[in-house]
Amino acid sequence: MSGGTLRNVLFGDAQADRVVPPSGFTARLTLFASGAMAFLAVFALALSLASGRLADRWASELARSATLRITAPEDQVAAQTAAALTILRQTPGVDRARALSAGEQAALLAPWFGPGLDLATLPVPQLIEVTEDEQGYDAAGLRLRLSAEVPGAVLDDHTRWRKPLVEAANSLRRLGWISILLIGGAMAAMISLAANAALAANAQVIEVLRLVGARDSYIAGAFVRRFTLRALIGSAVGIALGLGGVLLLPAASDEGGFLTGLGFRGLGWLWPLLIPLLGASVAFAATWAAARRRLTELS
Amino acid sequence: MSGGTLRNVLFGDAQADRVVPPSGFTARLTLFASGAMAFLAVFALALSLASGRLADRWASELARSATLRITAPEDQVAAQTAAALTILRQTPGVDRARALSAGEQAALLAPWFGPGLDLATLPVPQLIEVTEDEQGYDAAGLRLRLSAEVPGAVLDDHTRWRKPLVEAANSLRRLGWISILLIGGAMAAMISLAANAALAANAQVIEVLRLVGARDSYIAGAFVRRFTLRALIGSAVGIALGLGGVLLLPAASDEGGFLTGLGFRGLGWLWPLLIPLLGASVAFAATWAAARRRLTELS
Amino acid sequence: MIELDDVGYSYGGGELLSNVSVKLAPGSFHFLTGPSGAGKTTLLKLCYGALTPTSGAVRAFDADMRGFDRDQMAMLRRRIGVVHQDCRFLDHLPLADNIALPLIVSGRDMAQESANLRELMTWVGLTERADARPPELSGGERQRAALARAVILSPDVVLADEPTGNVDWEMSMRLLTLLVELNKMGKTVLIASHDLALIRAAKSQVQARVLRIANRRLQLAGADL
Amino acid sequence: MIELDDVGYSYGGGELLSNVSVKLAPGSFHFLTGPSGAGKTTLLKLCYGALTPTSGAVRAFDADMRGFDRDQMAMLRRRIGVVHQDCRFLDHLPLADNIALPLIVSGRDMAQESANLRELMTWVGLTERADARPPELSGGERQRAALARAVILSPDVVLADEPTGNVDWEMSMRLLTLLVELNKMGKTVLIASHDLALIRAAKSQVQARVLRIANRRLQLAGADL
Ligand SMILES: Nc1ncnc2c1ncn2[C@@H]1O[C@H](COP(=O)(O)OP(=O)(O)OP(=O)(O)O)[C@@H](O)[C@H]1O
Ligand SMILES: Nc1ncnc2c1ncn2[C@@H]1O[C@H](COP(=O)(O)OP(=O)(O)OP(=O)(O)O)[C@@H](O)[C@H]1O
Ligand SMILES: [Mg+2]
Ligand SMILES: [Mg+2]
Repeated sequence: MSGGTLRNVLFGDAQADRVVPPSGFTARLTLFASGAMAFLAVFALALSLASGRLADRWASELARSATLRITAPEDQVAAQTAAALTILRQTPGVDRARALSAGEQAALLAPWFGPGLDLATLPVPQLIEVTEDEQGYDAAGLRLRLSAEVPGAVLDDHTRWRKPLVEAANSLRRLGWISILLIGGAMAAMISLAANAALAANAQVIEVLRLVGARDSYIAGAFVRRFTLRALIGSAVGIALGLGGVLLLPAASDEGGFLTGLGFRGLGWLWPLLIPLLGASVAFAATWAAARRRLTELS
Repeated sequence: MSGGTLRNVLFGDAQADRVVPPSGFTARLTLFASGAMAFLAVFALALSLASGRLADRWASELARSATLRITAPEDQVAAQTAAALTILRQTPGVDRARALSAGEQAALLAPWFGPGLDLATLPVPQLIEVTEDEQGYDAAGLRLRLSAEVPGAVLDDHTRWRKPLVEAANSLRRLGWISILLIGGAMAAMISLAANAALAANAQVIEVLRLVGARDSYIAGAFVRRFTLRALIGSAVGIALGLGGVLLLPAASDEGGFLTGLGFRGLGWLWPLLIPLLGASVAFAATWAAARRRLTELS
Repeated sequence: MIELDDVGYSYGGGELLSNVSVKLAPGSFHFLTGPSGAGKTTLLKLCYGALTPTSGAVRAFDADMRGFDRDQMAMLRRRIGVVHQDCRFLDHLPLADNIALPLIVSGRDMAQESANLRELMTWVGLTERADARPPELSGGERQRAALARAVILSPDVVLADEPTGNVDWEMSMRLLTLLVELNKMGKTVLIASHDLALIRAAKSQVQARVLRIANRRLQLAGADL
Repeated sequence: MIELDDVGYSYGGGELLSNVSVKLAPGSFHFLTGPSGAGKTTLLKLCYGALTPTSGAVRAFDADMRGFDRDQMAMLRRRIGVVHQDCRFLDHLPLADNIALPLIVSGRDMAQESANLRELMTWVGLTERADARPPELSGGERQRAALARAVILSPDVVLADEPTGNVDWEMSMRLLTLLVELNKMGKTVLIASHDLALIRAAKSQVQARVLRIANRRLQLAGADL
């Protein structure tokens, strides 16, 4: 099975494929294994793409949004808020700065003070939502300027809060990619197993073919083409089912977070189409290696 | 293969097992499939037990702990707190009632007001942590009495807060059990496949055995015993590896939540030991069904 | 012992055997001849129940085989020793175990039977090959082993399909002698063979009837055989 | 064509063949005899490279087989037609395709060869069974098919191992005639057989040498054969 015979292996004649018996069991095993693996791979892919998106969104929100808290004697709050807003609007890198309304603040604090909270009775600090633009602002410079001009202002950049969430999303994404690797490995193992079983079961067929003068590349090619085709068909069916399953999942909702946000977006839909190609390549390599070993053993 | 021959199938003589050839491929497939399935089952089991624990803990905390919030003019807070504590201690069903210290309150509010919060400058409500006993208290009656005697008190029973978490934990637990069912089904499918492959590959062996006067129960028994034993060994190895893997996971930390709390506690360690027994039973049933069908077909 | 009553058989196409009636009486010795593809092997398979006639009835030991369930069929096979034309063995067991296979599956005490086994293996000249796996045997060795396996349970009936196709003349005579000895002990023997020299040699040792399949019918061969 | 030069062979135990030297000249006709288990099949396997001698050298078409890689071996097999003692086929293909298998694997144009195939199948009497799968064939039918498959590529050498063990005398003669015709066309023929009647009949048709394996050596048989 020298390199020059690769073409022979890939594109043998139609006759050649008939000489290998249609082995029911290994065919089913290969179709089933590649189908199941492709199915799982779609979900793993969806998981890692979705958690990747989540991680990216959170990471960018985390970097791009902050809160300014103004704690001051009641009569100075309005003035300091106005001053802070002015400063923020002058700061390069700040996209938007907005003082939260009393209602918004009440909603945020309701968990602590109960729904019947009257903000007027409490010296609650005023919150200002700051949104960065692409470039981002210089947090240290901003803090310095604020401390000089708005003594009651504290800049809170949320980092402490969201970092663990971003980390969790990133580790989910890693989990997704690792699963895809494991799935690919398991598929290669199953197809090797099936190809070896087919070759072992057909020891007599191989003997007959050699007796009548068949080359090794001819024999190997018949097996390789068959298993590659099966893996291709099996994983195509698997991704079709997998994509169907992903479509049936509840649509991503804003609160949903991890579990409901699964699914593909835009060009992401092209990713799963790579799976059958990968599956077929895996089958090709696994079967060729198995045939090569087996044919050398039998000689 | 009548019912009376079941004993024969289960406990054939040692000689009988030699008549079936040691089929390398189906043996590997069975060992591998039952090992892999048992391995996965350990994790699924750990997941559902852990999320079950989490759900239970949260559900019981949710039901059994509440917060009393006392919002009152600064000079009345201490008196109303004392009054509320007295009432709570008299309420049947309340196990413990404890006013949070200023430090604890400051810690809880830090997210909102920043770490440098001086509670003294804020008319922050006083929080009282209420823990129910087994029987539980009558929330409506308590509210009534409080509204009469402690006008500033609001009873917050946390339900709104933790319910979605408990639901998430419960759905993880369900996911765990569904995975175990799926894993069992996949294992049964793989072993059926392997048993059928072995029976098909040994059509000639079956023919020879029948020619020399072997009964069907003798032939079926040889296959069934072999596959059952393989599934038992395979899944024993699988759970050993799986338990090793669970032990290697980072220990449950208090903040950890879902991902790190995996693992077995106390009697929970006995659960995985059921897996090989289940695996062997599945293999027994699958192989017997396959042998029965095949032997009828061949006659 | 075994009786075919107006039996017809077809593999699906045209009829291969029609109106075949024959009675293998206890202690009788029969040969079965006919051209290649005439249906000799088919007739033998009908006799031991591997095939079910498309018409007519087969009786073994006075019981109609059509009503047999699988366990009764297994018991029948222990009373009929069969030599297949293409001798099949369990390739993973050594030759000695293959020859002893009927003893193993019927649960006999192997220790008691070992002298018997050894004697039989000596007679067919396979003592030296006792530990070889069947695929390592030569064609003639396989045929001798198949005959040994067929007779080890000392069955009431021996059906042998072309048992000497691959052995030389001297060995053919040895195998024939084995079958003749069994026949003298009262066993019923039926040998399918196209080897006329073998049949002639047998007729000098034992009173044998020769059946011939021709044109789908079973006939008694003439005095020329 | 094929030349064994001081060849010895052992399957691992004692030596089965020692100091065997023989030259199958182009156009020669040989028989090979010897008792069952003597090593006839082994010698044939050495001739077509299925076994490698433990000592000595085998040359085919003037090339030493020891240096052959797998592709050269495949090319050699197309020039040597072999009839195995236990005829093996591809059980999933119909008989006609099995007989045509050497044409298929060497990539011949089947349309051109179909007349050739049909004529050969008629000669061995298998036209009616063309669509049957090999397991549905009778013992004799398999042997005839194996011979047909061995000669369809019109190879330079035909090695036949016990090609008439399961067929009646008339068919043996037909098969022998086929081989004699090939030999008259200049092909080299070697037949392993224990059937002395066949050998005698052949000697009347063609000038054949008879080789005998006895005591691990190859001898030329005496005038009695
Ligand atoms: N399973 C089968 N399906 C279809 N046809 C079959 C089957 N088995 C045998 N035949 C056909 O039935 C005919 C008789 O076969 P059988 O084996 O009984 O012949 P035979 O007399 O034993 O021949 P031989 O001397 O060659 O062994 C043959 O033509 C054969 O091809
Ligand atoms: N693969 C093998 N391994 C070990 N021993 C073998 C193997 N093949 C054959 N033998 C032994 O070598 C000896 C010669 O075998 P071979 O098949 O060459 O004999 P033969 O002359 O063809 O006999 P027959 O006429 O019975 O076919 C026999 O005793 C056989 O058991
Ligand atoms: Mg026959
Ligand atoms: Mg031989």
